[in-house]
Amino acid sequence: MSTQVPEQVEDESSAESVSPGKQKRDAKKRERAERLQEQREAEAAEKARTADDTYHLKVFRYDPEVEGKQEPRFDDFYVPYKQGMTVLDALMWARDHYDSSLTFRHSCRQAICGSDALFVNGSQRLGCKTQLSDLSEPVRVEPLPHADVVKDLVVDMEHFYDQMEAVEPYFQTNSLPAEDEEQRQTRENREKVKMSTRCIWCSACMSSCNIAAGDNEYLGPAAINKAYRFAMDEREGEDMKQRRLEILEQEHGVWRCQTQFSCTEVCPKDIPLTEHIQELKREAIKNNLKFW
Amino acid sequence: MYEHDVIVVGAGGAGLRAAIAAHEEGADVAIVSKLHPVRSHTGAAEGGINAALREGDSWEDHAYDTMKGSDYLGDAPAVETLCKDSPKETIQLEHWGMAFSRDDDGRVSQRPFGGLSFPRTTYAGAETGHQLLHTMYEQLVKRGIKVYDEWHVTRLAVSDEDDPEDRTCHGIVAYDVQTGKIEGFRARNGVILATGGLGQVYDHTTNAVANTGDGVAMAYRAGAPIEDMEFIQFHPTTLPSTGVLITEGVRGEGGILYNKHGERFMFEYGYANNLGELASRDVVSRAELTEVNEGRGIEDEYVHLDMRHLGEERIVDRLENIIHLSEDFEGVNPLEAPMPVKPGQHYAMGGVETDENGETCITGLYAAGECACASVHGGNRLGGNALPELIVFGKRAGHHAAGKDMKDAEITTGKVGDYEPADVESPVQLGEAGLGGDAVADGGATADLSGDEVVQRALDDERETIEHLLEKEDGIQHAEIRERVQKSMTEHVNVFREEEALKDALRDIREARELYQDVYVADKSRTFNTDLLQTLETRNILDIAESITVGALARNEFRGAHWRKEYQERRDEEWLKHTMLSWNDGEPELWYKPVILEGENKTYEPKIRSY
Amino acid sequence: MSQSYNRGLIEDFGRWREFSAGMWAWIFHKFTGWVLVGYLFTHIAVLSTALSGAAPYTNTIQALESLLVVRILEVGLLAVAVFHILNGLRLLFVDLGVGLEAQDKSFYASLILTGVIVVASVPTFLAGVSI
Amino acid sequence: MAERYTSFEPGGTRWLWQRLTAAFLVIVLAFHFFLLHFVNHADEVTFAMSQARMQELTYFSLMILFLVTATFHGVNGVYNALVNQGLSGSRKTAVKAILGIASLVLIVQGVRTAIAWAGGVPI
Ligand SMILES: Cc1cc2nc3c(=O)[nH]c(=O)nc-3n(C[C@H](O)[C@H](O)[C@H](O)COP(=O)(O)OP(=O)(O)OC[C@H]3O[C@@H](n4cnc5c(N)ncnc54)[C@H](O)[C@@H]3O)c2cc1C
Ligand code: HEM
Ligand code: SF4
Ligand code: F3S
Ligand code: FES
Repeated sequence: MSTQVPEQVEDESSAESVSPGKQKRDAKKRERAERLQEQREAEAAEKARTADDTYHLKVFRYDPEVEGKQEPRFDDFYVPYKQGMTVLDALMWARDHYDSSLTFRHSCRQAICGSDALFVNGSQRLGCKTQLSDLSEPVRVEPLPHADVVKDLVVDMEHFYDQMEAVEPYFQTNSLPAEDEEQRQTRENREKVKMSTRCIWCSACMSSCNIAAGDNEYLGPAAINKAYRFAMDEREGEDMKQRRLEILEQEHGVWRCQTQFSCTEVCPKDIPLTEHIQELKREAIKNNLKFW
Repeated sequence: MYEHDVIVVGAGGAGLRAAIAAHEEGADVAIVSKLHPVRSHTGAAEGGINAALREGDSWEDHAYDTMKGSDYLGDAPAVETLCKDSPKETIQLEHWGMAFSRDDDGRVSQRPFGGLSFPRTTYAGAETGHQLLHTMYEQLVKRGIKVYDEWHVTRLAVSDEDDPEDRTCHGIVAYDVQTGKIEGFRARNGVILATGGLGQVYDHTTNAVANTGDGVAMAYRAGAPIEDMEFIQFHPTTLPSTGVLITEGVRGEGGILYNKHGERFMFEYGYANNLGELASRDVVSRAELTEVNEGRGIEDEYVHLDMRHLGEERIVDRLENIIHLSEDFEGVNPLEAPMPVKPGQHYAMGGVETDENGETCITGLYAAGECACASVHGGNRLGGNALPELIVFGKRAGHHAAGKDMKDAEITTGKVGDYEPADVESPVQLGEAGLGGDAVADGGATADLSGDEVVQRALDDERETIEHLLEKEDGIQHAEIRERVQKSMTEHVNVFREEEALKDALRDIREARELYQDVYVADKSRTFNTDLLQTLETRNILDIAESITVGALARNEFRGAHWRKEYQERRDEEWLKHTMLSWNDGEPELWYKPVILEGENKTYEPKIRSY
Repeated sequence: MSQSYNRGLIEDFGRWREFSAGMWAWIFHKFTGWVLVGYLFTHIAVLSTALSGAAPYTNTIQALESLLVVRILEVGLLAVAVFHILNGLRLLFVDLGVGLEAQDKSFYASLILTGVIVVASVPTFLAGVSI
Repeated sequence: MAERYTSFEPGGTRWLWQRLTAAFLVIVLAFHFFLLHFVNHADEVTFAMSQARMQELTYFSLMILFLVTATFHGVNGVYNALVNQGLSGSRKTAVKAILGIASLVLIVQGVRTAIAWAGGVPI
């Protein structure tokens, strides 16, 4: 298989200083283990070769510590296709059968944890929510653009988290009822904020936005959407909305958005981000007009 | 070494609630989690939170339903605590801004759920868990609670007195995923485990890839007994390629299950002549598997769930998200074709033994959430009862660990009182193969070491283990071992359990344990080495798989989710007791402790579980 | 923190092949906007020949207008202006929150309409030019 | 946690004016184009014709307003674009000054031309 770097040939491990009996046992065990491993790789290759349908993946590789990976490159993987297979499934298969060092974040496999936003065939998508059959080959998988790559498909999310947390992303109200009684909210109001509460912090939107790429301090669509979620919640009250608009109006806030819509297009949760940002711009204007 | 009063391991619903509670009590608390909090699997919960909020409902009714659902294996003090505290905790979430669905009068919505005598499942659309998780993370941000995010906890730092009841937990050891640094964390007051589910023991599960039962395995190896591990809930309708859950709602609305020949097997083969597709989860799961085993499954793997006859309008109106799930994760449009479904592991009723304050028998060690067993779910968890467990017991554990004065627990932990030693007939040796005593520092009493020294010692040991794994140049890779165990568990310890198959599973696990002696990590990088982390997780999977199988082999009755071919009925005279397993320096030891059926005002008399 | 690999500036605009409608609209709107300001300055400069009297003005204008290049440039200017106006209208609607779902279609419509208007105006714009 | 943004600078005012001028420009620009390219063909433009138009007060003031709005809209647009690309600090101040002066020169020059045409401010 052409999945490994050619120069990655392992040295024989040096013999350790242990009892001969143990050495023998160890050797036997190792032999068995190696046999299994080889068998497994051969089986994988065989499976890929004989499968009715295989998918060709080109995956971005980089590791700051491993020679041969310090200079980023693309590796090819051939993965046998099964009905319903997603990009994430294919990556996992490649990792488990060809190269265990292939690294990517993933957890829920059902588009709710937001770990596996990747750049697949030129757009930001969740690996687990993208069917291979919807893609043209070879499937190019890269880490999210506009973020530092830590290793392979893993990017540094710190900056995204900072932006998310910069908008005071927590409910603040000053009219709480008794401990055992809920605050009322109309259906309409809950409906209004509903979409905005669906964000899974995957950062696909941020990665797709040219403005965010150019201006590191721009809050970005996800953080603005987070603020929208609270600003529009009637339970928070007027003074709090005022405060939220002030946060959003600062230099790197809503005015930076140039309505490029790419955030809305890539959002796996179908949140109408541009619409929310635009609505906040209008709210801010209205708010300022009051003082004139 | 990092130092805090309280350290919470895991940042799902239980971990977040515990951290907030400890913070409320003024403790210096930190969360250590292998995933960023919002990535936790609590986010996947759809259905809702059971809470008796309304006139006409009461916590007593909720407790009754829960006891009945548990097939009388729940401990009444824990069940009653859950049901009493749940309304207040649910309202607390509302006060933190959680976006619950609303009724016309502006109150939070509730809906009916399986096994409940009152529609008390409080929900936020089909994404209750997501809303809950995010709301609590927001509160964490508000309070500025420190999160060590993407730190993988690998070991508990526990002193090593002979009896686990005498031991103390002083902290943890964790591996920084980004940099490969291994560090000790000293917890002055306590460590709270909230590591969630263990679905990865099976190859087909609704659980996340990160749900590898780490907390249960770590506590187990540190000496804390684990309880009722054989009780695993399987969900009958999950998508075959990913395990994504297709809600019961589809069948509720009238969806029909078909086999390969297009027969409506629930009726045709008499699995449930009255309720058909709407029979309880375990009945439907067993029916589906019987179909597949008898050659009537499609591609020998799954059956079809068809809802096309409901008409597009109704489907879009009530089950819209199912269309997306099926299309995105299975590539099947349910408006045009039936959805393939099969049973999948869903929830672990068992876990680390705790009392109703979340404390284990080891001083300073707590557990809450799915990794704990208080026990509120007994033999079978009711839908909508896991989320309240997170907030109720998460909070209690947090308070207790932070030193708040709490009522003494009624549930006992550890081998005290009238426990019953037992044996299980295993065809192979159980427990660790070769590696030897591990959780507790090797060779000698740490009993008189200071807390710092215990942590330091655990840290040194862990460094050695990890160095060893990374230095090793060849051997077998963990994925192979993991796959074998997962396959064996799915084949042998699934919804059907029979003696020989269970023994086969034990043999397979033993073999896997031996292979694990030779495991090596091919990726030598210190940066984001998921190969290494998964290798560590696989070890936990081995211990957990064994504990599930041992429990299943021992319990020769049919109770809740646990079905035995040889004994297809509940046997109350003998089995009103919890299966307990202690690690005992690498050698599992089985024992039982009685169930507590006496509640505050009444005793829950076992009745036939029928709906 | 560990080392990390920054893919640098190529990232920012090197992915133009993968740009979506909204991004192209943004780029075109920028470009046309800048051309228009540029023109505004030149335009005033040319017009201010009027400050030196009627004759120089008429001469300059007519000399310029008789050149084919100038006429072609004018057609270009028309294209630029028409697109900027149409897309500007699109943006105004977007700002008002109207028709957001059709934002890509309205961009394509702006492009097509620009093309049509420009082609239709060519005869008028080239009328009477001496080659 | 990231530092909280506190510098409250309402960017909304200029944003709003950019939209308002745009809306105004749509109309005037259409009129302008129509008049000078379709009603009167470009090659027929003469000083006299312009003079005739400019002597109308309405036309004159409309053109001045046109000039001012277009200048604001264009220059503000350029400034925004630069700021969005990360222009900041003293360079931002410098650019602001240069653009301001350029606009002023443009407007002054434009007004002078118009007055020259009309032969004084029409009353
Ligand atoms: C698809 C699905 C639907 C469900 N629907 C419902 C429902 O409707 N109602 C209901 O009541 N229940 C439901 N449940 C059950 C419920 O969601 C779970 O039991 C519950 O969310 C578990 O929460 P937790 O906090 O215990 O664990 P999790 O949310 O799984 O969190 C575990 C945390 O521990 C961390 N962790 C794990 N191991 C380590 C380690 N070694 N080191 C450091 N950190 C670690 C992880 O990073 C994570 O943050 C559902 C479950 C699933 C899978
Ligand atoms: C005639 C109708 C016009 C309309 C409807 C219009 C509309 C707009 C709008 C809405 C913007 C803001 C874009 C944004 O910030 O996202 C804009 C930007 C701009 N406009 Fe116009 N405009 C018109 C005419 C003009 C004219 C005559 C000029 C030249 C002087 C001009 C020059 C600019 C410039 C330079 C920008 C900034 C472009 C950038 O973002 O780099 N516009 N226009
Ligand atoms: S808004 Fe959408 S794309 Fe952006 S982080 Fe949230 S879910 Fe992801
Ligand atoms: S892509 Fe960027 S420019 Fe605005 S509409 Fe989205 S934030
Ligand atoms: S794996 Fe969780 S979002 Fe894809």
